[in-house]
Amino acid sequence: MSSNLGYNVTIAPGTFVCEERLQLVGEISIGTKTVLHPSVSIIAEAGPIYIGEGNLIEEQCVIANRFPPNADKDQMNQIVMIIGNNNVFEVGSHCEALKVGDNNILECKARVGRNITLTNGCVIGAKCSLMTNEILPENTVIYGSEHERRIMPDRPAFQTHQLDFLARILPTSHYVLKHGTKTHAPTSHS
Amino acid sequence: MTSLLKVDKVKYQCSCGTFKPLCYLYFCRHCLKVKCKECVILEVDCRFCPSCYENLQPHEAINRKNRCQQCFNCPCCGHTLVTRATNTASLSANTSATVTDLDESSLSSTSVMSGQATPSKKVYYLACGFCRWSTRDINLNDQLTINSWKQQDNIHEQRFQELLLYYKQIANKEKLEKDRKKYTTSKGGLLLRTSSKTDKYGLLTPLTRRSIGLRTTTPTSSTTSLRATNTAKPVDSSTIQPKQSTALETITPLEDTFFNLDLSKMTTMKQRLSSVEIQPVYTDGLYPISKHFTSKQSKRCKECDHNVLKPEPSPKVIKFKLHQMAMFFIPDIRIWYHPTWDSNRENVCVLSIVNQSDEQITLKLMTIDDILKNGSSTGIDEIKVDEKLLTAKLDFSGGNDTNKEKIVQLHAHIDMNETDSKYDNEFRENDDKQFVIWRKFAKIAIKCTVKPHNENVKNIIAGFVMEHRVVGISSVQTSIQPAQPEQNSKIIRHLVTIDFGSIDEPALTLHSSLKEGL
Amino acid sequence: MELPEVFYKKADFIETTSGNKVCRRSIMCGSQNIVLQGKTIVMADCIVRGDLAAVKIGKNCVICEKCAIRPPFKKFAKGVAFFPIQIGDHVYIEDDCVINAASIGSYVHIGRNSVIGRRCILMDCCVILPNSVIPPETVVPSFTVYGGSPACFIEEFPETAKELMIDVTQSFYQNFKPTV
Amino acid sequence: MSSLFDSLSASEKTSIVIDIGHAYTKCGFAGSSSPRHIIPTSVLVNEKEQHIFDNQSDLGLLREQLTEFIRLIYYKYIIANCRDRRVVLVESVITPTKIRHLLTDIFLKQFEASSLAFVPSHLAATFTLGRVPLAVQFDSLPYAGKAIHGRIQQLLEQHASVTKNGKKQLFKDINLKLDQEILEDIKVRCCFVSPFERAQIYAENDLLSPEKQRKNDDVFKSAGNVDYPVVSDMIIHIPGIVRELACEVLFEQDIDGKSIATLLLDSLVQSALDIRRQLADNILIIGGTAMMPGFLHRLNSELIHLANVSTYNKKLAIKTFHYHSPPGQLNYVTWLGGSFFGALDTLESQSIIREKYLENGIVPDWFTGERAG
Repeated sequence: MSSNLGYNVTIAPGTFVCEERLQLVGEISIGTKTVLHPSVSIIAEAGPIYIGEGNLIEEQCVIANRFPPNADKDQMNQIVMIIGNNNVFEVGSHCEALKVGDNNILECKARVGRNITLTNGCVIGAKCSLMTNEILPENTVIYGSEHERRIMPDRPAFQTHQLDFLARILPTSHYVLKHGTKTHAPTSHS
Repeated sequence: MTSLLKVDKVKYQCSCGTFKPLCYLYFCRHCLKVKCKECVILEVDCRFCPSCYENLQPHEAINRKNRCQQCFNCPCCGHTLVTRATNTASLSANTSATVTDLDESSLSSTSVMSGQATPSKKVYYLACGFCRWSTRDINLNDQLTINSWKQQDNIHEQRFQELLLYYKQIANKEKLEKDRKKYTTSKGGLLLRTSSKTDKYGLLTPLTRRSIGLRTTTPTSSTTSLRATNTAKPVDSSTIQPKQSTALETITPLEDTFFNLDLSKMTTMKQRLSSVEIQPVYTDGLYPISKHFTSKQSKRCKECDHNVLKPEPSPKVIKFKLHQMAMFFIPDIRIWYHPTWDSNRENVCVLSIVNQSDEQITLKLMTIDDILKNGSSTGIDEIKVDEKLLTAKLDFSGGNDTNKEKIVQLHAHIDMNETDSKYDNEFRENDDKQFVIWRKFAKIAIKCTVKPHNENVKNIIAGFVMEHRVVGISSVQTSIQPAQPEQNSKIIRHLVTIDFGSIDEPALTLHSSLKEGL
Repeated sequence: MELPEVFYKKADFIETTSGNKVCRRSIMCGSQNIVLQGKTIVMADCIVRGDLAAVKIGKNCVICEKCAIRPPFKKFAKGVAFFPIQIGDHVYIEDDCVINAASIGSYVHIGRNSVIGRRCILMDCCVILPNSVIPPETVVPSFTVYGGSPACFIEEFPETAKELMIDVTQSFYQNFKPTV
Repeated sequence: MSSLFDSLSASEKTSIVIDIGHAYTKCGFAGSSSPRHIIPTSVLVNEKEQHIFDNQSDLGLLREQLTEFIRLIYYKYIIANCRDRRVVLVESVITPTKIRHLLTDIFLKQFEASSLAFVPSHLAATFTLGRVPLAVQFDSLPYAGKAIHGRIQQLLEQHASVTKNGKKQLFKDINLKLDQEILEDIKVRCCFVSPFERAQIYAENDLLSPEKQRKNDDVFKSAGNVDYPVVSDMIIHIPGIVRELACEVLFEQDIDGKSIATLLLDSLVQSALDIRRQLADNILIIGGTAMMPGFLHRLNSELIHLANVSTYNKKLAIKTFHYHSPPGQLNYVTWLGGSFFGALDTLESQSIIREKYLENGIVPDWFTGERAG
């Protein structure tokens, strides 16, 4: 199996990407005012991943654009994964959804499959996993061991304060990737 | 932590006959017996809110129906609700116009920060950090003070009290009557009395009337949809008769909403039952639920009524005034090694024995066969062995018939860092090296053999008996007979069963420290 | 059952003078803000975010692989702040946990793959079952076992919790040996 | 007045009232207007919830689980010391004697209650009416809930489809057996009792067959479908017909021609002529199943229908029925009766006293008339 481990990432100004334990694969673009904590994996395997503005991506998160199961990888057209603005991916969350709108929150260890479309203002609770094939209505909350659902009257609050704070503090103690485009040639391994 | 040590593998027999892991057992120093939670009676020592840890006097807590006035549970998911503060722009517009959300606990600091006399006013609402429900979801107005949320009233309360008063009067009357006619009253049944004289609740009045040929007057207006059917008058007219329940003919039909319902607006059974009196059907009927208290209990031996456990009355403290756990009196046995099982052979296993007590213990280990053969010695409580429980035979001397009773000495439990090996060497010299294969401080490793009873055994459970002396507290004044210090000590025996698990289980890896001994 | 021996490669771990053993493959951000009080083991792929706020971990703790210990943030009227984490002595945290608590008492056992929400308070001698979610700002009382999502009271824990937990953490430390 | 009773109930020795039901248990203090808690009758066994009465054959196990359950009631739910406290147990008259004996033993020996009184549930319920209790009273059967669960599963297999892992399949194709918990949730949140007229149309046209159902949609507006998500990867599409017809099991006549409505009428027929009118005017329906939306309305229509057209026409001259509404939710009415009973001074004389029980070990049955204690 030939896996391409190289990457080509475009980082907008005002974005902070911690370098420590960062794993990037494929073509990735990250919008402005987004913060990536250490130990994040962004894997654009089946096509490019576009991440919007003001997102907060915490430790051990995996954002992956995977091949659909049983698909012929060479025959396939590229699939684009788009993540909107002001989303929060908490520690250990795992997102494969191809369309993520704005202002969603994936709580700790939440998992979202690739057939899900997150609209806006949705909250996937801690340790909830969503593998169905559906478009979640706006402001849906999923919580608990039985994955109960409810609709909130409002969207969750913005995380701008936290992003500002992190933008101040992260560069002082971490190596942060500078804005611009970086490419890393695929490494051939035996 | 019980899962880490797999404490339920080794069980001790309680004085009531059941088998429990040692860490769950108590030890009564008056009866000198092991007690399990079935053999002790619980007493509530203090009641407190598990969220804010407010500690209340018993009568106060009962008055508040064991519920906290400050903390609330989410009616949606059951999690604790958090008070959030928000600023409203002006006094006139006291709702909406939210500027920022901030947390309740940050109030003190923010009030300092926003001290520059802004015309804004703080209001509070409750929100759930888990399912994100909030009091705003049900359009409750934000409150001006923290925790001024009212409990919902039971609409039936008044009716209930009316009825209760009525019944109390009848009951009183019956009591008086009974006292008066004590010598003549025939002994009736539980509830259904056979004579109309004692039928104070009027349960049988119509029936008895019928039996003596009286017809009760039936109301004539059967066409009215709402009417009060009155039948027999109460036995005594001096009692206050509450308004009788009225029977309705017209019943509200099914609401049309059910034909096209929105699943997310229907409450679940759990949500309904958490508010017993209201039991809302739709989610907009949900209301914050006062947090229920939890309690700390002291435990008392049922046999002699002495406490075996008494916690400190403060909810936050984990210390105990009295802490007589069996672990502090009886050595703790654990499985340390077992090989891949062979049902036809004696399998060599290693057990560890730890002394957690403050005193040195001399331990005598006996096989089940010894006990069955020799019976019990005088002065020792007999042990009943149910052989059906065991599927394997445990032996200490590898099948050699010599010297089946094994005696070992164990150090008192001291902090591991404070001991030096001098003590160990002393005891090590007396050890049967074939039996005690390792020794360190209050812990030893012993070798034993386990042979399943037959080839069909699936789950290997073996057992043995250990015997040692315990010192108790005598209820008799010891100062009168100071010459007999032995008086309040006793030799006790324990039946211990060890569940080695399935016969297919792979061998445990042998610790490096044990390798020499085996 | 006695705990099994666990062997590690000597090169993988740093042992401090107070007996802490920290894996080189763990991420200790802002290490000047992290205090380990001795005989504490931190295993591979753990993330401890000392750069956000101070993290203080007591004696004889065990933090297994892939755990994230992360000071919780709190929103104020004018911005956010991260709050320090306090972890007591003899605390055993199994694999894959996310710890956002404000404080964890002593003699606490957290089962694998659990999430401890923001600003939770775990009192002394409590147990969190594996795969639990403790929602933000929960208080878990002493001598209780909590589990599920959202975690709720499951059962009471025996009064020997303290002694069992000391035993577990101490013997884990003794059985955590470098390969020869 | 309320404060007076609050202070009364604040006494340490207030008796406790427990109604151990098959599915749910109600518990609280005597003299209060609602139970403190309604909890599932289950205990945790190896971290899994286990219904206590699911396995009645093993008396030892039952005893162990009941003891644990009652301990939870005392110390977790109502926080009360068990020793020397009076206990009122509301029990159904069909409770097996062995369970009654077991409960007596547990309460009086294990928990050292000072006395224990059994109150038959049907009598307890009439206490709440505050009137001379001449009433037909109907508890919506302990097994009605289970029957509906069974029907839901069956109907889902016939009509529902499922989307799993993004693929739409028929419910029966994936051979899915739902848990009792999920079935109960579907029952509680989705199902309703269809009005009599609609049920008649369904019954006449045998709309259960899919072809007719489709044809029918043009003339007859069926209930809306509901998408029911199950855990993480599955959505059950519950057709309106399932939601509507699940509760029909309560009104269909079984092999013996019995349904809830016929049972009620039969009891009227069997009673003496002169009190029938009164009985029909004082019907009290209790129990959790009676809380199903539309249940009472449907039952009333059924009764009127049966009384007018069928075989009952000749036997029974009654054409209208009247129903009571008790001061509380229908699922804890019997508990309320126990609450009255436990608050009275006469309680002791009607209880089994601990000392007496330890002496002679007799548990009197309510109908034998043996004197308690």
